[in-house]
Amino acid sequence: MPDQATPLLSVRNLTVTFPSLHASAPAVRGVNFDVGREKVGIIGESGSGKSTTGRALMRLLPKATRITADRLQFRGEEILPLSDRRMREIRGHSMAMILQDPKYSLNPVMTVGEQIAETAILHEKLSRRAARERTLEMLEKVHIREPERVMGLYPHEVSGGMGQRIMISMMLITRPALIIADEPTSALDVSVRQQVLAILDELVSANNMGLLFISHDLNLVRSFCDRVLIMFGGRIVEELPASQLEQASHPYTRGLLEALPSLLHPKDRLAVLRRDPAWAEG
Amino acid sequence: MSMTHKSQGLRDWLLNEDFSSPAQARAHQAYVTWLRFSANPLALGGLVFVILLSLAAWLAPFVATHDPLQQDLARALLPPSGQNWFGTDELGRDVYSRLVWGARTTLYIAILVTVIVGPIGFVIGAAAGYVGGWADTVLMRITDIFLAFPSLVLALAFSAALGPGIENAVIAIALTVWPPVARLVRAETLTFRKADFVVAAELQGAGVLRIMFRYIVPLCAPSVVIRLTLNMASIILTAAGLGFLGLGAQPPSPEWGAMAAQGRQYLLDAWWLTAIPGMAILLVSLAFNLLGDGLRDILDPKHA
Amino acid sequence: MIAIENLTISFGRGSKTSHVVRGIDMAVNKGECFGLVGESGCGKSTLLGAIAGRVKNWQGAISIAGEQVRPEKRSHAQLRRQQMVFQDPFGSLHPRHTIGRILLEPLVMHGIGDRDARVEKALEQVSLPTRFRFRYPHQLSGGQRQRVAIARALILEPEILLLDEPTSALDVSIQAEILNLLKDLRERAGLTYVLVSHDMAVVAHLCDRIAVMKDGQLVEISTRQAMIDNEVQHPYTRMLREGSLGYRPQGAAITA
Amino acid sequence: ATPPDQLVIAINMGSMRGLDPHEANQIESAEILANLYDRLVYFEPDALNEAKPQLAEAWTISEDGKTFTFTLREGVTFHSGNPLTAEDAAWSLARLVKLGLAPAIDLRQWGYNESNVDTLIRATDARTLVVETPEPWSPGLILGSLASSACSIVDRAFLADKEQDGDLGRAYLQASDAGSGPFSLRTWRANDIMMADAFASYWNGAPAMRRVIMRHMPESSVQRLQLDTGDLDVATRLSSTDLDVFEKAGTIDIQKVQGFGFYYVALNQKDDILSIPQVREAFRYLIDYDGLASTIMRYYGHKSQTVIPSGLPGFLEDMPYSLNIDKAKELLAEAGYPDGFSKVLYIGPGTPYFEFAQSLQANAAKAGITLDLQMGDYLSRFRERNFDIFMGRSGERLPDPHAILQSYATNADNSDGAPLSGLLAWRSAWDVPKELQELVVAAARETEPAQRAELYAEVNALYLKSSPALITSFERFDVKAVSKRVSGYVGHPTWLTRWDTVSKS
Amino acid sequence: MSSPELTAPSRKAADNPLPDILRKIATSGAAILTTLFGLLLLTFIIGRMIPADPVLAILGDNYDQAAYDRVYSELGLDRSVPEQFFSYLQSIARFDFGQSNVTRNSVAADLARVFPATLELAILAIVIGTVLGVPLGIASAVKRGTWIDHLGRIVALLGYSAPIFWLGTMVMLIFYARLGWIPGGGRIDLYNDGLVVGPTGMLILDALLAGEWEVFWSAVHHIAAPALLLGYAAMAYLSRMSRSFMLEQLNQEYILTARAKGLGERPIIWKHAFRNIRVQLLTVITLAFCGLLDGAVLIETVFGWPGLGQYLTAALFYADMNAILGAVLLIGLISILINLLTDVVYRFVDPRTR
Ligand SMILES: Nc1ncnc2c1ncn2[C@@H]1O[C@H](COP(=O)(O)OP(=O)(O)OP(=O)(O)O)[C@@H](O)[C@H]1O
Ligand SMILES: Nc1ncnc2c1ncn2[C@@H]1O[C@H](COP(=O)(O)OP(=O)(O)OP(=O)(O)O)[C@@H](O)[C@H]1O
Ligand SMILES: [Mg+2]
Ligand SMILES: [Mg+2]
Repeated sequence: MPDQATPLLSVRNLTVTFPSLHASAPAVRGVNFDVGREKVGIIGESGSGKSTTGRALMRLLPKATRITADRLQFRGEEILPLSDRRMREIRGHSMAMILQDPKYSLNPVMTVGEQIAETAILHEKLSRRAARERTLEMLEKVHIREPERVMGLYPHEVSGGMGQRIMISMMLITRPALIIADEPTSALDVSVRQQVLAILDELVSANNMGLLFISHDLNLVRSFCDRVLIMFGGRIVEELPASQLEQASHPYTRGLLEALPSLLHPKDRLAVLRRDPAWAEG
Repeated sequence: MSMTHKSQGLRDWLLNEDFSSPAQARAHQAYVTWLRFSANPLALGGLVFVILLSLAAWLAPFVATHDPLQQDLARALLPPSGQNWFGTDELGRDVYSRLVWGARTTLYIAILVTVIVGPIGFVIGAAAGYVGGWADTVLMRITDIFLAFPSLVLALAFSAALGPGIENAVIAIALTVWPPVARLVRAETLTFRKADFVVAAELQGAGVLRIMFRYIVPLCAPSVVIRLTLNMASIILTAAGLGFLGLGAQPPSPEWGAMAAQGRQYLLDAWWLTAIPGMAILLVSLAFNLLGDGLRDILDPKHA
Repeated sequence: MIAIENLTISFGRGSKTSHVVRGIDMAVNKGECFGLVGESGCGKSTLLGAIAGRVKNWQGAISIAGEQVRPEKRSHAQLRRQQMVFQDPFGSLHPRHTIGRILLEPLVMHGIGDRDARVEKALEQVSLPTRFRFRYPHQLSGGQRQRVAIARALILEPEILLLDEPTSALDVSIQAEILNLLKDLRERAGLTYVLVSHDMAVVAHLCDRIAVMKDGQLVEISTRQAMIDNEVQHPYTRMLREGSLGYRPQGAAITA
Repeated sequence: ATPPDQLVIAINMGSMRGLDPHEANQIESAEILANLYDRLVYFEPDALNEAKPQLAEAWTISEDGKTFTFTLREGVTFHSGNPLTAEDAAWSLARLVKLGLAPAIDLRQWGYNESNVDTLIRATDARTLVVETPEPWSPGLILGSLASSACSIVDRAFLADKEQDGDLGRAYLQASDAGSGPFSLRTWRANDIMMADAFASYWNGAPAMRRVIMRHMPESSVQRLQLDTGDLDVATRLSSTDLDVFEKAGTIDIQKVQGFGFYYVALNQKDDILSIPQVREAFRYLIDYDGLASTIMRYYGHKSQTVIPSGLPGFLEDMPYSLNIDKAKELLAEAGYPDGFSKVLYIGPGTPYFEFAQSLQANAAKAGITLDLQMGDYLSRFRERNFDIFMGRSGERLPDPHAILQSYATNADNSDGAPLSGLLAWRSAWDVPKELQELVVAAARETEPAQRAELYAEVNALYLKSSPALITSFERFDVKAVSKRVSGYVGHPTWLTRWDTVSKS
Repeated sequence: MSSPELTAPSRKAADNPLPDILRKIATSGAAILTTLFGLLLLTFIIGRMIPADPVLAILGDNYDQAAYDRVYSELGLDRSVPEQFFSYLQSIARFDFGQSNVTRNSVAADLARVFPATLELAILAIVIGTVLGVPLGIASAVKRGTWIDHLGRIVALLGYSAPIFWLGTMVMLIFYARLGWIPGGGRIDLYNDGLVVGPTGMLILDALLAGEWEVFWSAVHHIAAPALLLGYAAMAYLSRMSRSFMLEQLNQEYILTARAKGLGERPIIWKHAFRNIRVQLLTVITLAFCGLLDGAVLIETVFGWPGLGQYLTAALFYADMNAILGAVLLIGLISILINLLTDVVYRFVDPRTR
């Protein structure tokens, strides 16, 4: 593993504010973290700013959004001052993103093959034929049988699990250094979820990529990721190695853990989280 | 000081979401809607224009400077002046006053058509959408037949069949306006028909009428209101078109389309006879369009 | 309390007929909480719909509280006996009715008097402040809405509550509150539950007996303890169980 | 600008219905037919009581006035190249009678019908046509009828090929011609355009205009602009204001062509109120004769309150009525309606009816009468006597006082089913005083011109005094605005304006 | 344990494809037939309701009773109403719309003559409207809230609100009467009339085919103003619709995906979003085209355009029953036909409906 010292991504004091009629609190406030060639999970309740953080890294938020950071470096390069053009070169090429629901995140009127190849053509200036080859290759890598046939299908003709694999192949075809996956499996069934995660896991480690895995499923993050960031109210309240999640010290994290019904360790009553406004300030 | 204090209190009462009575809940809804609406200057402009026009129509006897029917052949075709603000027509009548009284005709047609079409479209659309099956097929076939004609052509054919006159024009226009409304209501009904809250009510024992009128109608209402407002503009244009072709209001009652048509004969010497009523039609129709767009922005966020 | 025999539900006609539920037999005892798990599209909601009276095109026999029900039409008394809570708290409340109105409606439909008191009591039951009566659903959080939906079901004093994934749209912390509430209510009012969920842990938390459904059929009816102890029979049940425990990094599943 | 050898005329073709001379009954068609076809005789526009030879070189009239013997011109050919013979003439007139369509009235009114026409109108040789009348009539009436567009002579041999299902070539003639006139039809598209080319072998020499084009141009302002820019030679539908502009500028010749009829207001005598003589009289005081004459009616009419147009025997200049609201109120009070009443006034569409009616409406309102104006095609109501008040104008193809008087002042049977719906008096349900009716018939049978003129003067005076149900206010004029480059285009009172006399500079 | 890899509903249902297709054709055929029948019934009723006497329209005023009776029975008015309707249906089935009282031609021939004029105008207008309106709407959506958006919306709103007959009249007043830039109505200069009698009846096309340049330019000169005005109306509608369609698409998740791939604005708009609104656009273009027939009725009157609209108004005016029925029916048929056509085109453009 080369270059563990300088992380792939380094974020300091990231703050994101959406324009609004009322003067509102920022959606993400002073967030600090690093991502290396590892799997980092972000968990937190709905609205805690997980997706916003992920999108801010790729500068995919609406134009009027205000993003500030003391540092927002990707492979040593400051992201925020980059020109749009340069940013587009990075997106999809060295930093990619997988979205939640393949039903909505794939273009319904383009064939699957066309959509995957598009990325390759765009960033690697491949010919159509070469892009096609790469697409087939990629589809095989995500364990799709009959890739030839699947390439010609439209998104509504494939199942959710397959759609998510297509999404993965579309984003990984250029072998990016960092992938941001925003709840990539929460629209999927349990059985399919396992497969998709396995594929993602396999590709990430095979290509030595970094993965930022956004989810609200504690069990999943705990078992899938190396490290976990816990967000609350736009802040990262705690950061832990995944294996030590049980030993979390922050009351919010603890609350989440205790609120979770568990199959193996049944509780008569679930603990209810008592929110403390001070957590968001800290 | 106490005034502002009081109004401050009212504002708080209106904005406070912790309601203590249904009246406050409704007042709050209305006030918030108004706040959003008034943030849109164009829509506000449309509303103000429509209100002014309605006032002018209502107070026509006071707003007009002349009797709209008073002829004076010696003073025919005079250009706009201090005495006749918009000039006089071929019979020496005051164009400004005819315009003011004509607002009544225009609004009368637009409102009457809307009042006829709203409930009809509602009942037919909601019945087709909610009851479904056989009723849906029959009702939608009928709607299709009417929709197969461009609306002016159909209105033209009907008002020719019924004979000229405002009431007949109203009927003819109404016949062309209801199908899209019914379609809209049907489409909306279909989206709500399977909604969980409707199913919940069904499972608790609500009857068809109850579901239609207490559950579905209030939800279709905003888009129907928007549609009807925007329709006002097209009704006014259709009515003017009929008037223009001589099928709308009959003389001497002032109707803008007919005024513009009649004025066309004197176009070269008296442009104001055509230009001014036409401009009036444009402005009213514009105002209703702006108003409708504004309402859509606030009532129907999915179409923003 | 609920007895189902050879229930088959199909949609469509002619060549397009699809049998969504096929020959299900099951029985739910009084006061029991019966869980139903299975993958998306396996027919859980449809089965629940048939019990509730929402789905009408079924064959077989359903009896509720010892009374045989017919597919097409149910009497008010039959409808009142079981109530349903839906998955999506945003779609199950009428957006233009106040909370008070939402709770009042069932009372009006059934001609029940003493309405104000009942509404207040229902709100109290689900631990919502009574002043919420005048609010609209959009002014409530997801968890609060789900409470209102439960209150709406409870206001008719049913014997059975049919819960279709009542917490899957909610955050973990809110889910805990709702699950606690459901548990309390059952104990207090002696209700019978049928709970549908994706999440094995949720089902196991509430239910005594758990039925596993696949492609419209019951593959296994098991108990909570069996689930915990991994004493389930069917491989499909086992897979569901493991899925709910988190990610297992073995390459095995990939080639499936 | 229009080429020097083409004449471009703007008309409103809206009411035209095909070009069969024995079927078409509209003023616009008549002008076209006048040029596509010839007739036995014609009248100069300014000499309406003297028939001139056209296809007939000469004629004699028997002592009893019942038999006319025409000698046809030699060497006349149809556009098809067929020679024109007396047989063609006899067949054409018989065709008119036998088709029995609207213009057939021109012969049928003198007693012709399907069964007698073949014996009464006959060719005795190729150049001799004998026309006998069933009853004695003033010869002027017969010659006048023979000059109308309805009595055009058509090409029998040519049409024989075009006949379908025994229709005597009617279907074919709707949009084609079979005449011998100075122009032959080139293109005819309803409500769009008519083009006619000069007939090189016309018996009277080829016309100067190589082509005549008539365009459908219903709008006054469009006609005016085109006339102004020289894209048009003759405009026929100009409004008073547009005419006014031209007259003031003096750049265009304005012809006011006498129209052989009147603007009238018909009061339905089946109505209890309108049948009171004082009420009828009151209406005569509600018309603003002078105001209208100087504005709206300035070009469309000449003030006239009698029933014989100027230039015809019996014309009177008496004009005792003028706008007088007080007088009208007095009369209404006398009639028992001091507070007025309300009636529906039906009018045809367009100028000047529209403005005229609104003026009447306004004056009536001052006298307490509410008139509800209905504008549109209400002729059928009028013909069915199903109206209150109807305003219209009349015009005749026959340049004789009788044509007008028969309609305005005879009503042999005032019952509802009587077959007299062509008569304005019957339509108004006006039981015309016996004395007046008898005088009209006597005048028509009178063969001595001077005596006829005297009788007509008497009729006219009597009509004026009779508080008629048909109130005349203006004698009809049709206005043509003619470019100064055009000469020889002379509007004809019975619509037979010819183009072969036209030349351009 | 097989995972539900491929749920392709369209394929699954295709076990038994032929009867399905037949049934689909049969149902839509039946729907069209009932609509058609309704259309015929409606037009027939309208025709019989018209309160003017068609006999008088033919005869003019001066005639006798015998002439009236003859024409009355020629028009078939002496038969009972159901009988009349039945014979009406029969003749329609033979494409025989009867004879026009006004033109004394067969209505079918008249329609064949006037319709190409309207079609020419409408096609040109819809092309103008689409070419200007769709990009304008899309620009408005993409640049939402900027001055381009405001300008686009105002231009569209004005086109939406202005009475087209009035705009036409004002254009005539200014550009013809005052400035003399455009001709004073009609399809062509008088002296070019009849030089080209082409296969399509659309003068511009016919002149091009015949290589008659003078005629071509004259025709273009004449059609410019009415086509631009109608095109403006269509543009207003289309830009408004394209804007809202585009806005809807731009809020979709897949746009975010495309951005995340690194695509630039242009391909995102044209390759991704636009492809998704094609079907909707097609629908509204169809609607706009049908709406243009409305506008044509008015604009033809103003510009003296000898097309279907003018034919219809003249027919209404003179109670020309057969012509009214024919023209209204033709318009109805065109609308049905166009809708059918778009339905078919859908299936090619949108994979989801295939
Ligand atoms: N485009 C936007 N404009 C305004 N506010 C936004 C926008 N996107 C997100 N927000 C707000 O920012 C906050 C954080 O949203 P975000 O989507 O990042 O939450 P999340 O943690 O991803 O939640 P979830 O688990 O529901 O996806 C929320 O309060 C949300 O309302
Ligand atoms: N009204 C209907 N018509 C036709 N098919 C239907 C209908 N309702 C449901 N289905 C089909 O029945 C099957 C089962 O649906 P159901 O909603 O019961 O599944 P579920 O187990 O509740 O799934 P989920 O977990 O996604 O809610 C699905 O394949 C669905 O497509
Ligand atoms: Mg999110
Ligand atoms: Mg379900």
